[in-house]
This record gives sequence, C-alpha cells and structure tokens, in this order.
Amino acid sequence: MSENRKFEAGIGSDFSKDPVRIVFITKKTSAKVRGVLRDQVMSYPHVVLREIIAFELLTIVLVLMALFWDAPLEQLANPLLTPNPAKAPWYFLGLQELLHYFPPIVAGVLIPVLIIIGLVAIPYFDLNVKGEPLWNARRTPRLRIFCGIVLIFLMFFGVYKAWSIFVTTAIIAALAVAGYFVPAGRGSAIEYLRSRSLPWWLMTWFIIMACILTIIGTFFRGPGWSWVWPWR
Amino acid sequence: MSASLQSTLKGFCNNRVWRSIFRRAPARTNRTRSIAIFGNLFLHALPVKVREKSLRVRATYYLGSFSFFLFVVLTLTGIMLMFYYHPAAPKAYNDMKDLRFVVSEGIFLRNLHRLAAQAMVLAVFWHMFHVFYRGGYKPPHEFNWVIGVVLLLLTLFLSYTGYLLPWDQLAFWAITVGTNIISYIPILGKPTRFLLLGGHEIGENALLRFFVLHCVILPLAMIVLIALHFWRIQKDGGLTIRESDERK
Amino acid sequence: MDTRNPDETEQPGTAVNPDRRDFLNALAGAAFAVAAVGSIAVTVEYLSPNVLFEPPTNFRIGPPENFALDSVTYLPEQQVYIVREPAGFTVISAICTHLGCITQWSEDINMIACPCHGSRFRKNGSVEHGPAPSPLPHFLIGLTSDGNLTVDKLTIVPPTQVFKA
Amino acid sequence: MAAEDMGKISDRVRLVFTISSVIFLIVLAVAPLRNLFSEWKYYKREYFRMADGRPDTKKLLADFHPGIDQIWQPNLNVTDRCVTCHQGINQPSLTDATIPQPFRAHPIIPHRATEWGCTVCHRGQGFATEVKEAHQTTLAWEQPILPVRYIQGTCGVCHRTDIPEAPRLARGRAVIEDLSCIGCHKLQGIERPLMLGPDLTNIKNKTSREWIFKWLKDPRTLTDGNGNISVNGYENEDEPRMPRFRLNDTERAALSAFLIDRKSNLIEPYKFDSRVTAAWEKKPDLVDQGETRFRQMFCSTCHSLAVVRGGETQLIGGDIGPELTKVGSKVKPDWLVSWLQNPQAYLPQGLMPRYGWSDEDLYKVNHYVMDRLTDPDLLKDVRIPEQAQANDIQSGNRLFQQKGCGSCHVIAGMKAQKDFGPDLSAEGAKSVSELDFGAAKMPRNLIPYLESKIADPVSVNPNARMPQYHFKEGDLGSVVTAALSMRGTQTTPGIHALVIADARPEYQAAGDFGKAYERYKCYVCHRFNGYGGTLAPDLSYEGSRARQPWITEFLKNPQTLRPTLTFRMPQFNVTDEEARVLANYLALVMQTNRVDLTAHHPEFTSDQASAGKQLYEVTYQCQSCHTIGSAGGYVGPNLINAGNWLNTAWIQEWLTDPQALVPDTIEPHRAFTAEEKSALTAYLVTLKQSGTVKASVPSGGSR
Repeated sequence: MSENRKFEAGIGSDFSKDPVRIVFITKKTSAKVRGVLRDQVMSYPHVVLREIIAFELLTIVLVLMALFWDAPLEQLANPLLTPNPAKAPWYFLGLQELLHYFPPIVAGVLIPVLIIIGLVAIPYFDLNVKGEPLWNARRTPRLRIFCGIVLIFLMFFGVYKAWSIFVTTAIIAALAVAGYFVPAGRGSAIEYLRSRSLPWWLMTWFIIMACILTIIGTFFRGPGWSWVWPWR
Repeated sequence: MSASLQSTLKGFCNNRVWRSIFRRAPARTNRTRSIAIFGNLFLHALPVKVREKSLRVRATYYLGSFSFFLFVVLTLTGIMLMFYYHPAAPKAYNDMKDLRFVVSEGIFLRNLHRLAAQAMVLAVFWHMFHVFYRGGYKPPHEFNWVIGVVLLLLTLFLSYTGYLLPWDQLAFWAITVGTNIISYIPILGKPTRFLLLGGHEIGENALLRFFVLHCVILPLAMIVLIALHFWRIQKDGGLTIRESDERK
Repeated sequence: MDTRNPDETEQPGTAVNPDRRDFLNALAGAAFAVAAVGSIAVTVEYLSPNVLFEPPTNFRIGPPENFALDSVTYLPEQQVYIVREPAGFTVISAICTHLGCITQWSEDINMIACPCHGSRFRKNGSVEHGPAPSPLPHFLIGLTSDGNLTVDKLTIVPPTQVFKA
Repeated sequence: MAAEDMGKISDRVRLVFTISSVIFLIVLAVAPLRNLFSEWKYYKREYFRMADGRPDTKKLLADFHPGIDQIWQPNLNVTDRCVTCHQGINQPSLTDATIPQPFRAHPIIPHRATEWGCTVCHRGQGFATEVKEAHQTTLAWEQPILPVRYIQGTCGVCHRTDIPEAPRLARGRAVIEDLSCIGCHKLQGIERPLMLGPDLTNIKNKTSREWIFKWLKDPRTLTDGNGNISVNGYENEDEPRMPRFRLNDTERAALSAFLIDRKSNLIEPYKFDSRVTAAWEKKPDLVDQGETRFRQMFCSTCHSLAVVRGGETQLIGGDIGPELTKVGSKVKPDWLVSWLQNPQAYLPQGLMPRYGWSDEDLYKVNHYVMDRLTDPDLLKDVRIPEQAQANDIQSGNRLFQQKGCGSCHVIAGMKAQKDFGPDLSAEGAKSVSELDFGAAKMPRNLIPYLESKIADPVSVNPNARMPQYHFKEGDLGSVVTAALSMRGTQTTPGIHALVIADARPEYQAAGDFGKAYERYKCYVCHRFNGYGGTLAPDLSYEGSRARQPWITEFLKNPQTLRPTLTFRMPQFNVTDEEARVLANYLALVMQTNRVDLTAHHPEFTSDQASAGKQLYEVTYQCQSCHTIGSAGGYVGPNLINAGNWLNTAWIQEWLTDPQALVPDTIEPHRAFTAEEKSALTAYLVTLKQSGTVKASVPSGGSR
C-alpha cells in the first residue's frame, strides 16, 4: 500500500486505476513492453459472435419456457376482497418478510435506504482495494470489533424475534471467525474462507440474507403471514 | 452452382447502394474489422479490441449482455402487447383475457414478456453480485458501478410498475402492499404515494400512471443509462481483469 | 516480434474449400431470411384482431307496427334509416358515401342531408346533388317467426328490393 | 503469425455458433405452433366435418365462420365466446341427444342466446376459448359452469317473483321461508316477518322446565320414550319450524333453567261460570263432547293430530299452527284456557285467531286437550334437578345469546339479535375467498360449499352454530338453487336494470273491519289484494262475487261450499256486529272493476231459467263437478244456494272468462254465447236454499 501511494501523487501509471494510457518513461529505464497486444483480440468478430450466441441461447430458453409456462392471471382486481396472504412481487418479498419482523420505519425505509446507500458507496471506500483477507493484519483488534458488531446485530435481531435472520447471521459470522483460528494452508475450502476479505463477507451475508428472506416470503408464508410448509 | 451463387452474392454486396449503407468491404482484415466496429452505430458500443481474457465465459457469464438482451426482448414484446392494451379498469383485465384467448400468439407474447421481466431482475442482480466479487467496482469503475446500481433500481421499478397493468387480484394487491411500504417513509412517504397513485387508493389514475411510467418514462431512462453504462465500460478501460486472470 | 502490420494482411480463410464456405454462408443467410419473413407473417397475424367489439351487423328492430307509414326512422346505434312507404320497408345506410359523415334526415325538405359537404339524398337513397359519388346502399330486411323485423347490414340489396311486411 | 490474426475464431466457437443458430431457427419456427393447434380450431374443424356428413349441410354451415365467434352485449357485461365451439345452439336439427357436445342445440327458452349470451345463465368464463378455462374453476375464473340441476338459480337473479318455468327455485324459496332462515341470515327477496318464534318472556306460564329440556333435545312432540319418530317416517315429516340445535344435556339444562327463571306476569286462572263447571264436572262424556266440539270448530284446518289409520300413524290436519298430538303434556291447563280465550294477549303477532268461546265449549275443549292429547311417558326420561341452579341460569343466559336464540325468540329485557348468521343476500355471488372451508376436504368452490354446508353445517365448520336440518328428497337442491339465485346488487348494472322485482303488496285493514280482521286473523288463510295466505279463497273480489247477506250469514255459520275438504273455515262464533262489519266491508270494498254490480240486468224469464237448467244438466254436464243438493261432483263448489250467494253480474262475468277473475281456477273457459250465459245465469239465480237468509239481517243497501 505504502509503495503505491508514492506514485499516486502524479499521473497514474496503474492502468487498473486510470484508464488514460499515457506512459511516462524515465530517462534511466527503457520502456517495458510486456506483450500486452498479444492478449488482445478484435471485438469483431470475437465479441460480436459470442454476443450473438448468447442472444440466441437466451431466446431459445425464453421461447421454450413461454410455450409451456403460461403467465398467471388471477381474477379481476377487487378492492373489497383481499387475498390472504396479499403478497408483493417476489423481489419485494424479502422486504415484506422484514416488515413482518421489524417496525415499518426500520424494515420499510431504513433498511432499503441503507442497502441502496451501501451499494452506491461501495466503490468509494478505499479501504481494501486489493481484497486483502480479513485476518491478515491487526488480527486481535479486528476480531474484537468484528465480534462486537456481530453481537450488537444479533441482539437487535433477537429483540425482534427475527430468528431466521439471527441464525443465518450467526452462521455466517461463525464461518468468518473460523478463519481467524484456522492456520493457513489447510484444506482448500477452509483456506478459501480464510482468504476472504471483509467486503466479501459483508456482501455474502447480504446476498444469503436476501435469498433466504425472499424464499421464506415466497414459499413459507401462508394466510396471515403465518409459517406454512410449501409441501403440505 | 456455388460459383454462380458466389457471384450473385458478390453482386448483391458489391454495388453502390450496399456500400452507401455499410461503407465497408467484408471484414477480413484487422483494419476492416476495426472499421466494422467504429462505423456501426450499434456496434461501436464495443471497443475495437478487447483483452482475450475478458472473452472467457467465467469472466462475465455474459450477465450484462443477458440483462441487455432481456431489455431488448422486453421492449419488443412490450410494444407488441401495447397494441392490445388499454390502461383502463376493467378493460385492462379484459385485454389480458383477449390476449390469452383470442389474439393470435397473444398469450405467447405475454408469457415471453413476463418471463423476460422476471429473468431480467434475476440477471441484473446476478450481474451486480458477479461484478462485486470480481472487484469490478474498484477504481476506475466506481461511477459505472453507481450507474449499475441505478439501473438495478430502474429494473425493479420497471418490473414493479408492469405488475399492476394486468389489473387482476395479484397485481392489485401486490401493488397495494408495495405502495403502502412507501408510505412509511417519514414526511415524504404519503405525498410520494399520492403522486405515484394519483390518488389515495389504487384506481384508474394509478393504472394510467403506472402505464406511463412502465411504457415511456422508465424505459427512456433505462435506455439512456444503459448507453452511459456501456460507454463507460469502454472509457474506463474495458472489463476488469483480475490478477488471478492475468497470472494464467 | 512480428513487425508486419496485421491490419494490412489478408488473412487466409480457415476453411479448406472457400466455395463450400460461401455456400454455407448463403444457406445460413437464407435461413435467417426465411425466419425474418416468418416473423413478419406472425406479427401481421398477431396484429389482425380475431374478434371485434363492434355493434352487431345483424339486429332486430322490433315489430313492423313500430314504424308509421311514410316515416323515416333513424337508428343511431346501427346508423341506418328505416323507411316505411306504402310499398313496404327499405333500410338505408346513414353513412354518406362521400367521406363517411353521418347524414341527417330532414323532414322539411324530405331529404337525407349530409352536414359535412352538403350532399343530399332522396328517400330511396339516390343522390339528389352534392359531392357524394354514389347512392346510399340498401340493406337486407326480413321478418322473424316471432314478428320482429331484422336487418342484415352485411347484405346489400338493390334499391328496387322492398320488403313487404 | 497466428497471434497477430486477432480475428481468428476457434473451431469450438464456430461449432457452438452453428448449433445454437440451428436450434434458434427451429425454435422460432416452432413458436407459432401452439396457436395453430388451439382447441377452438379443433372444434371448428370437427363441426365442419360433422355438418359435412349430414343431409342439412347447407343450413348447418350457413353462418359458419372459421374464426372466433362471440356474443357481445356491453350493457350486460357479456363477452361470450361459447358459440365458437357450441356452434349448433340455434340449429333445430341438432336437438337429438346423440349429437355430441359441444354441437348440440340449446333447448328452446324465452331468452335468445344472441341477445343474452350464455354466461348470464350458465356462468362459466365467456372470454375463454379453451374447454377447461370456459367450464371449470381456474385461477382466473372462480365461478364454473352451473350444474344443470341448479340452473334455475340464475332465473332468480332477475325474476324475483316465482315463475312457473322455475319450480325448483320457487320450492327452494318456499323452504327457505318456511325454515325461518331469515331469523339469522339476511336474504335477498325475503322480508323478516314480525314474529318468527314465540315470545319466551312468559314461557314459565305455559310449560314446564322438563318439557323445555325435552323440546331442546328434539323439537318434535311426536317422539316416543326412546326419541324415535313414530309418525309417517322421519324423512316424510315436514321439518318443524324450530330446527334441532346441537346441544348437550348440560346446555339444555342451563337453557331450560334460564327460560323457566324469567320473571313473568303470572296469569290469573280463568273463572268459569260456576253453573257450567257444576253441570259438566261429573259428566262421563265430558271429554268426548270436548272432542266433538274440537272437531266441529275445525281446529284441524291449522293444527294436525297423529291418527292411526291402517296400522300406520299419520298426521291429519293443517300445518299453520303447531302439531297438537301431545300438547296436553306440554302446556299448563290455566295457560291453555287463557290462550284459547285470547291468544293475542300472550302472542300479539301469533297467527291464532281469537274465537268467541262460550264457557261451556271452552271447558269441554280444555278438558279434551288436557286429557286426550297427552302422553304421560313423554317427559319420563327427562332427569334434571327440580330447582334451577343459579349457575345454570347464568350459563343459560349466555347460551341463549351464543346460540342465537334471540334471533327468532323475543324475551322482554333482552336485546333482539339481528344478523346473527352471515349475510346471505349475495351468497350466490360470493367468491371462494369469502367462504370458510375450514379443514374440509372438498373442491374449493361455491356450489359444493353450499351443498355440504346446508346438508350438514358441521361438515364444513366443526364449530358451526347453524342447526341441522333434514330435507325432504330434492329440497336440498332446491334450497341450493334458491341460495345461488341470491346475487344481491353485484350483478352488472345492465342486468340489475332488468330485475323484475317481487311486488309484495302490503294490505292494511283499518277501522272496525281492521280490528275484526286482526282478531280472526283472516289473512292467515285468505288473500286480500295480494296479501295473505293461500289456503282459503282469495277475498280480494269477494264483494263482486258474493251477496252481502250471504256473507254475513256465512261468517256466523260457515257452512262449507266444498264438503270434501279437510281444511275448512273454523267456527269462530263471530258476533252479529262483527259479522255485519266484516260483510259490509267485504261487499263494498273488495270489488273488481271487471264486474259491474250497478249495471242494470233485465229480469230473467222462467223460459230462460229452464233453458239454463237444460244447458247445465245436458249440454255442458256441469253436475260432473258441481253439486246441487246431494247430486253431482265434488270438484267445484256446491251451487245449492247460488242464488243467494252469487251476484248476477259475477255469474255473467265468470261464465265469460273465469280465469280473468281467478287466474288459477280450474273452471274450464268455454265460449258460451250471450244467450247461453243469460240462460245459465237465470237458472243459477233460481237456486236458493230456503230459510238461510234471515229477514233480521239488514241488507247492504240499507246502510
């Protein structure tokens, strides 16, 4: 990190950061050409052809599904008759599931707004551009902060009896913390987890959470938003 | 026979009219290939050259392309469906019945539209997660990531506004639940909902507003942002190649 | 490093036989052309409605007694005149043959007048004057077994055909 | 060099591209196939093929059109594509049952399908062009095709008055009304009467706690000690008005305790004339005499008794009042006397008329009822503590409300329960989500729901409060039909405008006539200007028909005109004054303008009368239905006193067109010539029973 900072003052020479390819060559060294051209291919026909293939495959799948799977149409809208349960579109069912646990202001406003802000803000936090594993440095203080924050979250979920969220969060946090205790170079799966960065853990938690809530909201909620088993 | 065919084809492609439209010879050299990209309004969303590694399926899974193609499919089928759709209650619902039962290929188009809409939400989400895990948000792609997030929200909103249009129970109550979430926003919630629905409850006004949003405003915004998104990929130096890819 | 400019070099084709390659290309092109024509055909079929929400062309207008002798009755929903004369019934279209305006029966001048461009038609549908190029068409009228007059707007009859009820 | 050729495509990509393109083209080619093989197209082809193979091909294919046919009536909200497949509905040659559906012709009905569509009557989804979607319950359409057995239900959506074409509907409506469903439910087209069940405030005066207990177990008196029904067989017995509620012994004990505990005004025992008591007390035939009087007063017109005939117990008598076989075990003697004396004092809205009893008759009949119409075994199996316990009373009070007793029964000081059960006035239009199926295993659909719910309420909801009814054969279906006809105002505005309302005229009698009319409850059996019962003749035109002196005489001594009938006008012992008031009113007010009583009639000659006699006896054989004296048939009324009974103008009009005066009379409508009519009238006015009209009765004209 400190090495990179030196160069950042001037004109970027790191192409991963600055797309403007102006290369400054110092007097004492000659240009290093690393055969970048070899890695390049023409978009036409390579990309174009692959895109056409992608489009064809997509169309094939869509047309076949459209032939055999009819879009549902229920009865005429009737403002006097609420179906039980009244469900939002599936991609909002995670949110609706949250509304079941938390007060509307939290689940309906705070959490979605925080998610959007979080997503927008991701690239502007220059904390860990290199994707450094979570437990690579300052291990013990990081563990303390990590566990503290996780516990606060777990308490919050516990207070609202959001057990599905509680359990998922606890498992993911446990997996993250497991990397702290596992020495490097063990089995490949554990090594994989150990080498994950904090942003990776956060995003993974978010995705798994969203999937689980959406699945619960879609399949496991019946009349009165009560728990039902979809196979019954 | 093949010789005559060849000459016919040559004659077909080698006249002034053809060349006035395409302005180039068949792309058999790298120069003509470059021209093919540069000289085409649609293709010049692509860079002339790309890194070979970014062609690998694992690099993108073509998720961005799929999202875009789905948008194209949705636009085409959506325009077709609009020929038989009246944004009025309960006519809108009867139109769904007509599409289902009397319009040739009506149900097929509606299925396609609905499937593509669901698939697009999935594809856009997946695209975002994939880009995240590949570190595609990192500099210099920060702003394109933000555009992507906005495109995701637009996709969701497009799908959501389309949900009301069949005017059936599913549509009506899904939108009721959804718009009531909005009203929990402090201070702004109720007025936003009022504006969105054009009233206090879901009725003809809401249907018309959702129709206009779904068919005009949101698609236009989407097209502009998609263009920006594509353009930024080029200007930000192409797709992200991870160091792990480089090493191989 | 190869110093040749690759952009200027004609690349040899990969196929051993350029003729075969061209033939396959042409075949592919033809297949896509057929697909395009098929798509257009399906689109045209989609855009032609299979059912129409239009007033019926075959309708009942009630028993003959409802129409006074020597009267012209305009039916606004069906846009026809029911003309009853001593000779019998005739049904005349109310749509001007000039540019499709709805004509009006005028008792005072005993004429069917078009408000748009001043065409005038006689009671039998023939043109008195005006831009209208042809007389108003006559439709088939009949009687059902339960004593109701029926009109079939799809069948055009000569003006001389009068229905005696 | 290959590295420089940045346009070289690998063979693998080429292969993938080739394969995907081929599949892509195939899929595009396949996509329209589904439309090509639509169900309706198949039926179009089949009809064409069928028509082609029949002799009347040309006629069958006259209107054939290869596309989708539809009936569109925007004002009725009808868009019916049924005719796309049901192409032969208007083809008279396709009525035969061997013609396969969907091509069979529709039976001839008053409504033309082209003007009404199909779904207005049959339900189902008119938009659909697929068999399943059109006929069955699907995601998009809840109301499937109505089974043919309930089809009359849709007649009732518009026809709120009964029509002869829909007998099941009419029967269902009648059953619903008879069973007092209106007590708990709101129903379309049925008004809540003033009284459903009796007022229970003073039930303590009337009966015992044991009897209440027994009655709650099974609201029939005709059960033996084991609770078995011994009359006519269970199924054939009409369902009593009080249904059987699901109550256990504890609940029955509580309810009976609560009811018997009500504070009530104790009735004073009636003081019989001591001379009557003294004269009759010891007479051995007191009870027999009472029975004779009971019969003479024609109590059986309204009340039935169980009679053993040919080894089988049968109920004989009317069903307006309760069945009385064991009433002596039910009521207390003092209450019975006061009830017979003045029923309206106990139940002001009851149907029992107030007779003018002599002490002697009252004493005899009372003894007859208490001695003969009893069953000492009736209450022997009832074992409840003598004294009502406080906690029983309390829980009885609670139960009274929980079970909805207050919906039909009034108790002073307790709030009447209204709308205890769900509102059924739009039951036929209810959507499945409004129905509570509970855990019942049945198709989620309105019709099976109604069938099971009405047949056995517990089968749908184990906690149902609705009592169990036992329907006669076919009545369940009729009730379902009637329930399906109740669609409320949810039908489309176009249909709503077509509703033919049920005009139920309210007839209010006022003044002195009104008092007597109310006292003798004339409307229970007779109809006045459309209002009232149908057991006895309609009196709306009585003034045009009968002569006033005859009416007066008849009221005082109702000799029957049709001696074979079981149901006869009871002997009310009407006072002279009341008879005068009633006859006067009937004669002057209840008239039809079809009969002009003021018209001048020339005097009939004796020649005319004898010609009339000839016509009566020979030409038209009237005696095959009518009796004069002792000779003749029993179908029509006895004409022995026709001269005193009928107005001349009425006879004339009657002979012209009997159905114009009494629409449902079975008198044949004959085309008499004017001479024949005059002759017959002349003959009939000569028929007078001497001495029946006393000179003392003032004639109507004198007032």
